[in-house]
Amino acid sequence: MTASTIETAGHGEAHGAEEPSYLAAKKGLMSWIFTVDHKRIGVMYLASIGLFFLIGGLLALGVRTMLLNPEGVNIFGADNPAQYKDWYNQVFTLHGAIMVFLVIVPSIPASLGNFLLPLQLGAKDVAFPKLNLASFHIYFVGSLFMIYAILSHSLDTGWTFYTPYSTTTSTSVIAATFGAFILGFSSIFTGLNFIVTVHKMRAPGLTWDRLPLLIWGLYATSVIQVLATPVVAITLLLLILERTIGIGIFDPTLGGDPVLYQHFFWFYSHPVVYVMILPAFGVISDMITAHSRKAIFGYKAIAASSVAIAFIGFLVWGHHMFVSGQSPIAATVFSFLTFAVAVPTAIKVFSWVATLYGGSIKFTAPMWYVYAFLFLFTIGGLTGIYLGALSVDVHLHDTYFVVAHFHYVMMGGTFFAFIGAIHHWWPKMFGKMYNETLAKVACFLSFTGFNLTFFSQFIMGAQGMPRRYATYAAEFQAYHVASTIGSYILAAGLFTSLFVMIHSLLKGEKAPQNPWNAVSLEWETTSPPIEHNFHGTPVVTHGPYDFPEIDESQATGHH
Amino acid sequence: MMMTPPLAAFWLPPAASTFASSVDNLFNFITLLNIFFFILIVGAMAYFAVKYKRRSEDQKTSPIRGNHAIEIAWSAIPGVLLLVIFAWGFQGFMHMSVVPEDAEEIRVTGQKWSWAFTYPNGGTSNELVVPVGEPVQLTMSSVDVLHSFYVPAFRAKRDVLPNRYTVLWFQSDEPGEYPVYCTEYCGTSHSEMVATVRVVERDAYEAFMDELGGCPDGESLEACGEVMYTRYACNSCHSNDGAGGVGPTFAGLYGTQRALADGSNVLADETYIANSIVNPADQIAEGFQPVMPGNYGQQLSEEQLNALVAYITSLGGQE
Amino acid sequence: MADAHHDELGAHISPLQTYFAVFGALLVFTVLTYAVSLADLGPFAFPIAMVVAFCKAFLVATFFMHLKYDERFNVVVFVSSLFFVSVFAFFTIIDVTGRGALRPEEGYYVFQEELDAIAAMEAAAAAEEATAAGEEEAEADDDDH
Amino acid sequence: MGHAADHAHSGHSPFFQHHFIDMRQQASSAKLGMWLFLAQEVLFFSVLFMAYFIFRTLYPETWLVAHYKLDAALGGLNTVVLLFSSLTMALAVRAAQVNAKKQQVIMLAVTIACAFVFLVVKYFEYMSKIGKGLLPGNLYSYSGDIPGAPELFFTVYFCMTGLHGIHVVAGIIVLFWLLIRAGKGHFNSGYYSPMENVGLYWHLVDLVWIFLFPLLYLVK
Repeated sequence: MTASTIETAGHGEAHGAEEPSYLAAKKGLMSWIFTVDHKRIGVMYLASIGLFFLIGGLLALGVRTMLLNPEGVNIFGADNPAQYKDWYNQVFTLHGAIMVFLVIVPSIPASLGNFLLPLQLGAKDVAFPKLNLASFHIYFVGSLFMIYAILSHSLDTGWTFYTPYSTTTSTSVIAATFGAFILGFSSIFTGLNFIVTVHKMRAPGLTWDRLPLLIWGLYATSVIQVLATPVVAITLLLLILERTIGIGIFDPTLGGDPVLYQHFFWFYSHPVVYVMILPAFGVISDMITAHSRKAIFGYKAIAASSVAIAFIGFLVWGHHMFVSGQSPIAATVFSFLTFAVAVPTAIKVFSWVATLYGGSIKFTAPMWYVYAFLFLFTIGGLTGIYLGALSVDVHLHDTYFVVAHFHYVMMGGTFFAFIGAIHHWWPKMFGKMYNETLAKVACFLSFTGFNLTFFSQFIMGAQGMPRRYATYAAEFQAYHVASTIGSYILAAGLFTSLFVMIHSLLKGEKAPQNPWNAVSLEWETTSPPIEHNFHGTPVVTHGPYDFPEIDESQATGHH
Repeated sequence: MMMTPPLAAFWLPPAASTFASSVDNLFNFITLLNIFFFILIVGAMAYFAVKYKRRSEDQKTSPIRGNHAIEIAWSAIPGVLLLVIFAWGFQGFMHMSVVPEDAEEIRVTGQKWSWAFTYPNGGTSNELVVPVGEPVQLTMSSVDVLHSFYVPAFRAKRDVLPNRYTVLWFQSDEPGEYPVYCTEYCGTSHSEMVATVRVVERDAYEAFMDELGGCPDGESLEACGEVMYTRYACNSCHSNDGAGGVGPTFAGLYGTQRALADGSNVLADETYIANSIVNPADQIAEGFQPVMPGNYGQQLSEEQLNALVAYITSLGGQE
Repeated sequence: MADAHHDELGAHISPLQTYFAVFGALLVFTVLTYAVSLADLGPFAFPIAMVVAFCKAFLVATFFMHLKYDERFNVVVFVSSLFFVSVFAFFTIIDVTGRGALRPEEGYYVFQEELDAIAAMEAAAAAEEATAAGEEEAEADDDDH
Repeated sequence: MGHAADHAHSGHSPFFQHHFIDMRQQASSAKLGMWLFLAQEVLFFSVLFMAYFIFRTLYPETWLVAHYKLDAALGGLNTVVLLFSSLTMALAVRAAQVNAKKQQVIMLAVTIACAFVFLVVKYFEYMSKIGKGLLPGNLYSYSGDIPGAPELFFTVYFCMTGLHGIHVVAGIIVLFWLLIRAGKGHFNSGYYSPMENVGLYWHLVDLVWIFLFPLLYLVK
């Protein structure tokens, strides 16, 4: 490729071509379970996250199906209405807890982040490979606790574990919260590893303004993981102590304060929303440029806005508590700061759209997902404005409007970006191409189903349908039916995606080194990469989006 | 009052409180802005998709990497609009938060899974009746876990906390009946922790209050008990027809031997029934959880308690 | 690379005197904290104790933890952790202390214990007033004589 | 940057990890990692400090009365012990920097000894509290009269000192590991990252105590 200005320096070129890929370098189950190779760890995360997404998704279909009727549909064969409602509460709680703690928080950073971060930095591995493996093992142990909680007495608190309900219910709150506590450390160590790697392991010439925007997204994410996660870890520990020996911090009868739990919880759980979305912003930036052959519009603004979002994201947690009895002064400050975080988010969306201007857009499957992401995330972001406005939030809080909003952001935003990114980097990860047509069909089905599922929830939410309801007033049934039908279409789309992936692994054509002609470092090694990523140390001489098609002769000399 | 604009009529339930119009207007303003920005963004995406679709593999692309003027504009303009929305929302919120001095105060008690409303004269009901055109202050607390009191038609919502009072006020100028929901997840029958708020003329409100003090004159004790059975939401956990629920059914209860959770047996006579209402944790029936609130002793007058016992007794058993 | 003041990795080697001097200062501060707690300083006791604790923390971080000679970014990491703690504290405390702001006399935020404490205090004050009034009366009586 | 020169240089240490360029990069990465871990620890402890301040604000009279139940003399003794262990820890790192092997071992041993003294003192304090029923939350059974919410004071006391104590125990474990490695002569002027980073951890444990002591034992 003419534009490849990445040189390899140092040793290793002599035995280059024949070196086996990371997938083939070692054999056997143990070579995976105890690997310190960031690529293998990334793949193991991808598989685990996929598995838990399947479980969480099936639970979501359960929730939707149970809500087809105002009195509920008894799909699990409950003996009486009370049991039916208990089961509904458990199903939606497990859907939420699994999706948040086991799927979305680790999704992009732990799987694609682990795989791509050292490659994009031109490093041989992350700074602490053993710690990286430990993170995965900790994730595994944490997920075992979660599964134990599900299988023993289930869980019915909602994923937020609000006190005092969580300290009095008879379900397995201790196992579940201890699982979440453990998972927190997996998240902290991954974040710590990434920060050190970005600071210390960049290839020569890879200056801060030449980092791919995925790296910026992962970096901002990592800062949040390191600084916010410990707060929820200790909070959940206090919750466990509250349940076991009754320490009283959240117990009103001992003079404690249940609302304090909400502060401690949301100090983590709001920033963690940005842990979920910032890496998605990163992959979108990388994908939209590669498939439109354009340099990103406003690199500095996008990079800076990631860091700004991470920072301001710490200051807005109280917007989850506008009606919780929080003081009006605090509510006002939090509302103001919430709008402050909207500005950098808007900058990003505008910049992505502007990037398309004057490009050469090829509608590959990843680009379909980018378009779906932009459409859905725009809706998700814009509907957030209602919820930031104090008086309107009072009406919408804890209704289906909120449910729809965060699904548009988390599922429509993060997950569509994630699936798109899996397609984009699939050839690099596994050295196989996939069926482009089928991938687009899957994207279309998911997109359509998604909108049907969640847009109807906006309407019923604004009409006053509260969330977490096992039964509901008959006037909302039409919306629920539409939403449920949408969820089936969405599921069909996602299963098609799964089929595309499995088909590619089994029957896919061999992928070239650089199928998209992208110019960031991960495409400068073989597909799949060799065990040590590069032959020698790459040297970077240009930015991550300097595509050969860019017509520099048109440049007017200033931006 | 302002007319409900068509946009709000699609999105929002009918408005029936004085501050609803402020919420609805802001809702509409945001909706219009959102439609504008959504069309702008998605329109540009669609336009670029057609205009800049790749036609040849070596197609040249624009070298534009940014434009300070545009970037400043698209940070500043949304920034200013967001400030306006913030100020508007703040103003509405302050209106909701500051209770007028002369508000009629009604105590609200949330419990799993019913609402109890205590009126200024001491009468308690699980129906909320308020006078039209007057500010009403709800002083709320919970006897167990968190609940949240929500009236969609009033655009009013506030969490109800144990051991602390939270306050919510509203004024409705539209007589009618509106649903009340619990919107803070509180366990098994969270979705059935609903009530009705009835906005009536002052006279009807006072008549309703007077009636609450005890059993209406001329009604039999059993009939009064049946009223209490629904008024205090006993029916949300205990059926009167033998159906299962959170608590034991009342049908066929009287006069039977009850197996208790501690393994002993007890005869379900009047004393047992009355004691189980006032001190529910004393004698837990086998197979049930001790979840019934223990404050009915304070809520029910002696006459009402007797009526309830008479009603449960009338529901059967061997005698 | 290694000289008298730097090791092979280029890190600064502090002289022994520095460590002993810092330890001495820490001991002095500890005694000071203790002394302050014995003296009756009223509302100043708490801020002074905190200032002393921060001085001690500063000494440990700067010299024992080598932040003085360390890469700047490590300082940034540590300071930012303290910054985020203060953000956390600030917002939570404005909420906890501000919940009764609108109409405190109606008790937005009342624990039974607090009510009892207030009632007890009021009763004590009333009793004191009664005795004081009684004494005054007695005094007035004395004057009359 | 002189990669080639550094690369050759790094060949000296058997503890060089090959995904780094040289020992300096390896050491500075490890140290940044440790500082991030400490930042995490600060946030971890912050929740308990928050609980302390909030309940102190809500129940000032409880805090005033209840803190007299703690033994300020023992707390003061532990403060001096921990400060001294911080000094010896810092000296152990310095000993590695100047290639003084024997000194490393001695200083680490003294540090560990101090940590044990701290725990023994803590044990006697805890035993005296438990004996009187000055316990957290529902376990509280003290017969004397403390106004407000004494359960919460002792919840905060036990949670804070307990979490700190767990950190001391963890510190002892890694210090023993260091002691063994120092005995084998692993650490020298060109490689002492584990020593330095455990040192940073140990100083943070000391830092937390510097705040716990006045807040719990002395403050009015």
